[in-house]
Amino acid sequence: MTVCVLIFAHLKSVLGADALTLSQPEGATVRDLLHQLQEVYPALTPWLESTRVAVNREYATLDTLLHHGDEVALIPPVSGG
Amino acid sequence: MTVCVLIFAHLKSVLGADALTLSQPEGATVRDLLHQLQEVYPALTPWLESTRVAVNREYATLDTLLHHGDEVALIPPVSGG
Amino acid sequence: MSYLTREPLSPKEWHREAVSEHSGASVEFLGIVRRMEGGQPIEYLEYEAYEPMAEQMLERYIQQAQEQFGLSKVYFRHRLGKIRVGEIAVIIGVHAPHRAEAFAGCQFLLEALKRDVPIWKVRAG
Amino acid sequence: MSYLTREPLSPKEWHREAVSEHSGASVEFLGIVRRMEGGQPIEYLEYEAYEPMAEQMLERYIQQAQEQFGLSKVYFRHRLGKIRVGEIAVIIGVHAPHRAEAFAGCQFLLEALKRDVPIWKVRAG
Repeated sequence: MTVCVLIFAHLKSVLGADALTLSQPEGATVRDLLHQLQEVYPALTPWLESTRVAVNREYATLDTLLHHGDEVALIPPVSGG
Repeated sequence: MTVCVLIFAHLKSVLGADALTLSQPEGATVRDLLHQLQEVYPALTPWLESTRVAVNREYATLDTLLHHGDEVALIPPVSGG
Repeated sequence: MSYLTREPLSPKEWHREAVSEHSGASVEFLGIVRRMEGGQPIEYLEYEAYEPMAEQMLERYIQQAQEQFGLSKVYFRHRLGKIRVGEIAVIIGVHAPHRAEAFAGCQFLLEALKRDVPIWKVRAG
Repeated sequence: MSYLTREPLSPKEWHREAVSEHSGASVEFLGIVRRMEGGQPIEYLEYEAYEPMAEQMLERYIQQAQEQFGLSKVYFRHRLGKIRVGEIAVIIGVHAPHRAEAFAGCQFLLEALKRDVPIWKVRAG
């Protein structure tokens, strides 16, 4: 299956992209996806602790299961207002 | 000595006046003035507990000494805003 | 400085003033006359004040708020006389560098008004 | 309903709307771009958002605030893109029957924004 990963704020320059399309094995969770991203983008590691993940526009946990076509987003600490 | 007593809100109808000029003995305090008012206007009694007194536009205590020409005000509970 | 007026109030008046470069947060409170007062429908409330004392107390509380909360601007107006349902009885507007001080400063002034400033609702009709 | 915009914000817009007869208190927060940001003087801040998620979260928080605090009106706008010093980044305006709920409702929405809504300051210049 494939999922789309949206990237925001300073994480865009860390990953050098606004969005990625990633192929994931069936049964993959948010945790698995983050591990895969860390392997490809080691520079992401120090930012992960403060990064939340949304799946289909809702905050998700590390255990959230991914499905084909999901819209995943890496959400660094927000600073609106 | 004489002092002027200003009356506000519903106390105007209790006392039937907007302002009074009262003659006071030298050394009179706010407490003495309120006693004198109560004797002349017994209807004032139930209202006194919730009434504050200002002397020359500052909140005063029962022990505040009065002086000739003071502007005394009876301040029922405020309800601005 | 007069904080009391018999004219209609509008927040436009203080929004017209320039914003300081130090103002990161603006908080504005409007007190509005409601239809229901003491369980009864009304058309208006009438306010009176011990005006010189009220002005003096407001001046002092505003100075205190400016120092205590570091407010960069304060706008305060209370209307007297008859105020109809839906009209504004009081405007308290403050600017501060950050949101916490702006909310605290505005609420400090509102609580001081409600507790100490000699203004009264004297009639409803 | 769109809570995000790239146009300049003005509190005039929501003041134009009629006041409900149940509204006794109005509280408005404005977030304004300050000259000093992170100790440096700036000319502007630039904001971006994960727009569909931000809109959806704001919608939900606004509904929650209306129920929890009995708000009779909520106006919420956050500007995106470049915002110059002295200009408004966010307006949160609420009406409620009484002042305590109005302040609490406005602060609830502001804290939700600051904590959870995917909007970022991405550049200062």
